[in-house]
Amino acid sequence: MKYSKQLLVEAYKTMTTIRQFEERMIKEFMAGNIPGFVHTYDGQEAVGVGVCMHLSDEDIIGSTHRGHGHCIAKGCDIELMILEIMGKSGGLCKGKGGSMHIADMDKGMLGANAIVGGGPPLVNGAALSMKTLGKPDVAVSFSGDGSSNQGTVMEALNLAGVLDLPHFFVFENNHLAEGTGDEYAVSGGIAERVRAFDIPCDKVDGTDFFAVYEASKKAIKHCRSGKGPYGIEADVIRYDGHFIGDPQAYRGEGELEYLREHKDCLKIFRARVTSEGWMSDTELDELDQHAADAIEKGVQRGLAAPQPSADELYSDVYSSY
Amino acid sequence: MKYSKQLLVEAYKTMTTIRQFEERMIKEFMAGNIPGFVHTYDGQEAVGVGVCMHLSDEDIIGSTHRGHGHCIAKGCDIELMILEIMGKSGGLCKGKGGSMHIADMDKGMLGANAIVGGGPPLVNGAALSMKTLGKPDVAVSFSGDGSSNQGTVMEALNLAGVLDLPHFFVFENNHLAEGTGDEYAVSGGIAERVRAFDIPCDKVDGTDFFAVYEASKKAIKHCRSGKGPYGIEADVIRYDGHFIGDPQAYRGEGELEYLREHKDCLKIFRARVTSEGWMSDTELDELDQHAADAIEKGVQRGLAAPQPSADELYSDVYSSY
Amino acid sequence: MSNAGISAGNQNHPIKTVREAINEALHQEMERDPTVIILGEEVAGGAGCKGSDEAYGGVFGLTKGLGPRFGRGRVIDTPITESAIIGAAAGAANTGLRPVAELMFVDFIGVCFDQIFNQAAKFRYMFGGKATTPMVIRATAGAGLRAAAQHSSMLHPVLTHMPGLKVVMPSNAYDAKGLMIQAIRDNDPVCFLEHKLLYETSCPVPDEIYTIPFGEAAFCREGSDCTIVAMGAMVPRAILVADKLAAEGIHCDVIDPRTTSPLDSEAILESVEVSGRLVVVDEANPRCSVAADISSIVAEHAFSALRAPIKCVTAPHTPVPFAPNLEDAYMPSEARIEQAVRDVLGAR
Amino acid sequence: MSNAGISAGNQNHPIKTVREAINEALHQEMERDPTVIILGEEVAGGAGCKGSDEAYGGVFGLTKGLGPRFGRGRVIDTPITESAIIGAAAGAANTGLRPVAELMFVDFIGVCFDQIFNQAAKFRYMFGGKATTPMVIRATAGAGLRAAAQHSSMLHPVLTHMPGLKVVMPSNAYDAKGLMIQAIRDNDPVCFLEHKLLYETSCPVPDEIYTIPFGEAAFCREGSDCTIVAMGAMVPRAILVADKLAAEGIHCDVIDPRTTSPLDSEAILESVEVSGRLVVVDEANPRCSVAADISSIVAEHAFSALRAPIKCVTAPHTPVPFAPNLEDAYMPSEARIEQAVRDVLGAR
Ligand SMILES: Cc1ncc(C[n+]2csc(CCOP(=O)(O)OP(=O)(O)O)c2C)c(N)n1
Ligand SMILES: Cc1ncc(C[n+]2csc(CCOP(=O)(O)OP(=O)(O)O)c2C)c(N)n1
Ligand SMILES: [Mg+2]
Ligand SMILES: [Mg+2]
Repeated sequence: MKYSKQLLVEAYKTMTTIRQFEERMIKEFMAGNIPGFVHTYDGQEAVGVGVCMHLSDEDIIGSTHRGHGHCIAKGCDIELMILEIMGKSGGLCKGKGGSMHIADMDKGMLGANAIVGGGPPLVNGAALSMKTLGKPDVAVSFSGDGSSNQGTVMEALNLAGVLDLPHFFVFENNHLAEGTGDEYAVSGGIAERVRAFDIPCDKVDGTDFFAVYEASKKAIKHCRSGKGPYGIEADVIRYDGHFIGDPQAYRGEGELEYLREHKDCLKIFRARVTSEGWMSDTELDELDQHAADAIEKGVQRGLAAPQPSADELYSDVYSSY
Repeated sequence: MKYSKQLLVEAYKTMTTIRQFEERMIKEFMAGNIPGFVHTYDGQEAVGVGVCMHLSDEDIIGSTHRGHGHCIAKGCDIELMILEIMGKSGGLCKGKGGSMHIADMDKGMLGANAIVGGGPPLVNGAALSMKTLGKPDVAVSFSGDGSSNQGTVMEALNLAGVLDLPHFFVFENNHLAEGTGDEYAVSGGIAERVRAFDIPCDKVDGTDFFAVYEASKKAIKHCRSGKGPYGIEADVIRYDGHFIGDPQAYRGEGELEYLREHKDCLKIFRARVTSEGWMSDTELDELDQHAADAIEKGVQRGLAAPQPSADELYSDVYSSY
Repeated sequence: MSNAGISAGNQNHPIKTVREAINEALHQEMERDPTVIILGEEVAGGAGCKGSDEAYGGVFGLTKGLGPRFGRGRVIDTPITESAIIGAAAGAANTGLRPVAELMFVDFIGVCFDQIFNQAAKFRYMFGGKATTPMVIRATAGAGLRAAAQHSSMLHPVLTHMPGLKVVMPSNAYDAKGLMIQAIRDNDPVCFLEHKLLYETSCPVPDEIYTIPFGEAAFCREGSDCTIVAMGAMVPRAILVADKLAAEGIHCDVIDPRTTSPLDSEAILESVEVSGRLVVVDEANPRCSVAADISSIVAEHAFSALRAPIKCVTAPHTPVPFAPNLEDAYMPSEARIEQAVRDVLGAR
Repeated sequence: MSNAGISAGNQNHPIKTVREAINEALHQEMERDPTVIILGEEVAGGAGCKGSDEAYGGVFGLTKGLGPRFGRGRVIDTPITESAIIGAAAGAANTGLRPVAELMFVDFIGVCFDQIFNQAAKFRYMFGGKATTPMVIRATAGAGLRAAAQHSSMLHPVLTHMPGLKVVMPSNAYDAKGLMIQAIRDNDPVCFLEHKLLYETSCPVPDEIYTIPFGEAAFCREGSDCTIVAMGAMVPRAILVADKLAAEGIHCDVIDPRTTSPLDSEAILESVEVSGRLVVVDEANPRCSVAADISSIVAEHAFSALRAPIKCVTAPHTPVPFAPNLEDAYMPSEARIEQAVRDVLGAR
């Protein structure tokens, strides 16, 4: 067996937590318990988890509008996440950030980002801190296919290349940016673009946890050893709408069903580990149940939690005038 | 003889005009007759002229902070340019723009641009007009090596690729951006970057008028025929400082002398046409003299011209409040 | 100034929402003028997907139907590339088209601000009047949808500050249509800010084409006791307050400038000359806001008429918080507007 | 408020220019605190060229000598990539460094504005106080060097509008040093605007390290006849006017807020309570300017003390023209300031 049991358990536990977390967020949103705009990460679990399993709290990630999965993979407390997503007191950002602005500095989670392409320049900064302070840590940015067209992302690639920053660029190509396909919007290819900045970049099947895990291992080792940035382009699927409530008319006839049947990273993981005899269905089911229980507990806590106190409006900013 | 006499005369006339124009601007600046910041184009004449000789007034160019050469190559009146650069009444922009903001819509000169990377997104717009209105014209952007690192330029490349715009991207790599070399600042290479957007891009010797002329011919034909954008990266030299007055301490021992001796596009042109027997030194000298006379006349007119009238401060903008 | 405003749509006209009114204006102008084009993310419906290419019409549906009607040559989906979108619009405007660029959320000006304020806005002036840049930048603005700190800003003060830009903030469907048509026909770059909370509000809107000139305020209510100036989504709130106070016998002018640049300062000054009292309601952050701007204009030009301190009712100097209770407290409320009016009425 | 200002450097201290004072502040803070780094275009001197790698120290020479002294690990040359520069500074600030990013000209905010106002400025608030972003953005600002429309803007009103940003505008070398040291030590993002025309102005500046707190105005001149508030390069002009008028027996408070965010509104209000007259001088465009902002604060909070209309002396609502005569007319002149003071003194 190539992978330790501990690793497999950890991987599946985190992936199923993300999946169920997102499914539950959709339910709670539809029930009116979550305000605002929420973008779920379900379908992409293998990427976030395959990357973040190599990281400690000292390593840093920068996320996107679709950030729940990255948070969970990086070790954020799901109850505090739920409080945040519900806009409640005690949330990771005191309820002032919401789904699109979850951050957790203690866990090396530099923040979701509601501006497409906002993250990679900031992650360069985290990598610059590591380099300047002589730390062996790595900084990871997550970007989408749509995001790859934003100038800020391309500038970040170049600067990372120029300064040899320990920045691991993860592009999650789910082939959709809202209702626009990468086939239309990305002239050329993402990995090719990254390489044109003299940054090595591998393409990887983002529905296969093991593929992501191995590619990330290599990339992160490269970054940690002072060789500069590295990239991957993960071919992945979006399991749900762009945002919760999106009718997804841009999906082809039967497309979603096909993807869910054949490209579901959780199913693919389960099939692999059971067929290899590494884990049993019962073990996996148990992990599912544990995750469900934890999420249920978090949701109940979230529903019961009070709103932030009124004076929070004025705190955390120099606000006199 | 491969090139018509008319073409050769036109090419040399324009190149020597640009060279002498810039040398004169340096003199006038030093004499206190030109205010502000001025970036001269001398050394890069073969690029601007090699490109613009393929263009009519209907075609459009977008320039940079280093725009005099592009203006002259595109047919702007040098006297009106001098008035503008001196901030005088009657200048191409009434004296309100100056060296960094010369524009001449009648000549298809969309403007110099004092923001590095500001031009290519705008030139996409000109190309979009051509495409939308069904015109066979081409839009050309000039960018530097430094400019190639700006997100706006990379976004412009992608959008031109996505929309198949008739946009010819000309990168003038003079290996310097102020005092920063492309070797340091451009991770990867410029032509490689352009190609990563699925835009064909040729590298060309920018000190050789004929090389630029041929590469541009091919590129512009491609653009005009509806095949989308094309790029060139021209290897070129900057003959003077970044701006007039720049002490150029970043130049190596004897570097400038070497470049002027061996990489001067005017010398190279002269050597070629005389050795091929296409033109004589006397003919060329005569063209030099014509240019000198025209510039002298322009400078005298500029020196004698009045300032813009005071009410120009408030014109050309909705300014009541 | 004019008396148009909310009541200007004659009751015989069909009721339309702001969304419908803007969509109709776009349809009619594209029909009339072949140089009008639209570009932005999913404005034509989305592209490069396996399903419908008309899934969207802009994410808020404002451009719905235009792609099918006018074709993808004139309704252009783009990648996520705001600098390139605004730049393309500006360059196209310089060369014969009248582009309407959708920025989606005005908060995204951050990634394309140079193309807005340094390029498009300045061409006419810095090129000595020889360039025209007839373009419209449409964007949704404002708080109220729990969209949090990066999707809820107003930012009209920043745009209003910039010479060369015109800034439009319709408060109702009638104005939205007339102002949009005017914006498209205007020869300067126009920022057209659509408040999220107003899209579904409706009023009678003629089917015909009409324009509303820039720099003409609307008097939504009239009264000589106090002048209330409000913009965008603040206008309906100011009207509610005015109506409530009217029942008590306190009568206020409610002035909706409709465009903050150019600003109809005459209308405001004339009103204050009569009322002697001014409350300015602005959803933006307070520092260097349009509220401050209008206040300073009045403090300079109608000073001797003033009988009370000028009150600005604005958001606090904070980003927009996510939690609904905090966001509600962030936005100027009817209660705060009412209190401000009572304060200025009670003052010396 | 304080009495520091132009005269605060004791006459025994060596005379230094604004340029030298800022350079010294950077040297001293980098010496004291190993987490302070500098990044920007040519800040270390330039790179990748055949000649000297110390050709520059920033294009205006403000960071000269820092590269050789602290090494290129801490003084970092970058490509032309302002979004990436500001982003790197912000992300580094979140993770243990105190970066000073040079934006060269403040006009370049257009290509990196998102990283400034939507990212760096908002982290602390939107992350519930759990992120700190101790960074300084240095930029040269203002007209006067014939640098034309895209290199001569002030833009402090736009930055002042933004919650989460602090905005510093030193008017003299003494303040420049103390404010820069304070800016580096501050835990919020600070925009530090250096006026082109002031770099070579000088006054006594102590060799020692000292800080000037934000939000404390300086009284550059004192007098109870009129309050003049001026910022940056307008301060020396206001002082000249005040001194001229003083010779006639007209005595003005000249208040330099030094930071426009936070703003020492108390100092201004207290002065107006005494003088009853206010002239605000702001080189920025007028709409939604700091001049308008200060005017509105006074019109709300010191209204009853006002004995004359408030006058704002600003640039016109136009881009900065290139021609020297037009640019000179664009900037608020001593003559215009003097006229404004005489106007408010002559008013009812
Ligand atoms: C600058 C900016 N432009 C547009 C948007 C609106 N927007 C939010 S998510 C999104 C699509 C992003 O696509 P991609 O990067 O592929 O990420 P995915 O949604 O697929 O995870 C868009 C256009 C935004 N938030 N910021
Ligand atoms: C956005 C922006 N950043 C920085 C500058 C300052 N600047 C003006 S020209 C220049 C160098 C440009 O280099 P390159 O693109 O190679 O053109 P070149 O000067 O060599 O012609 C710089 C950094 C600017 N004008 N705009
Ligand atoms: Mg995607
Ligand atoms: Mg160059």
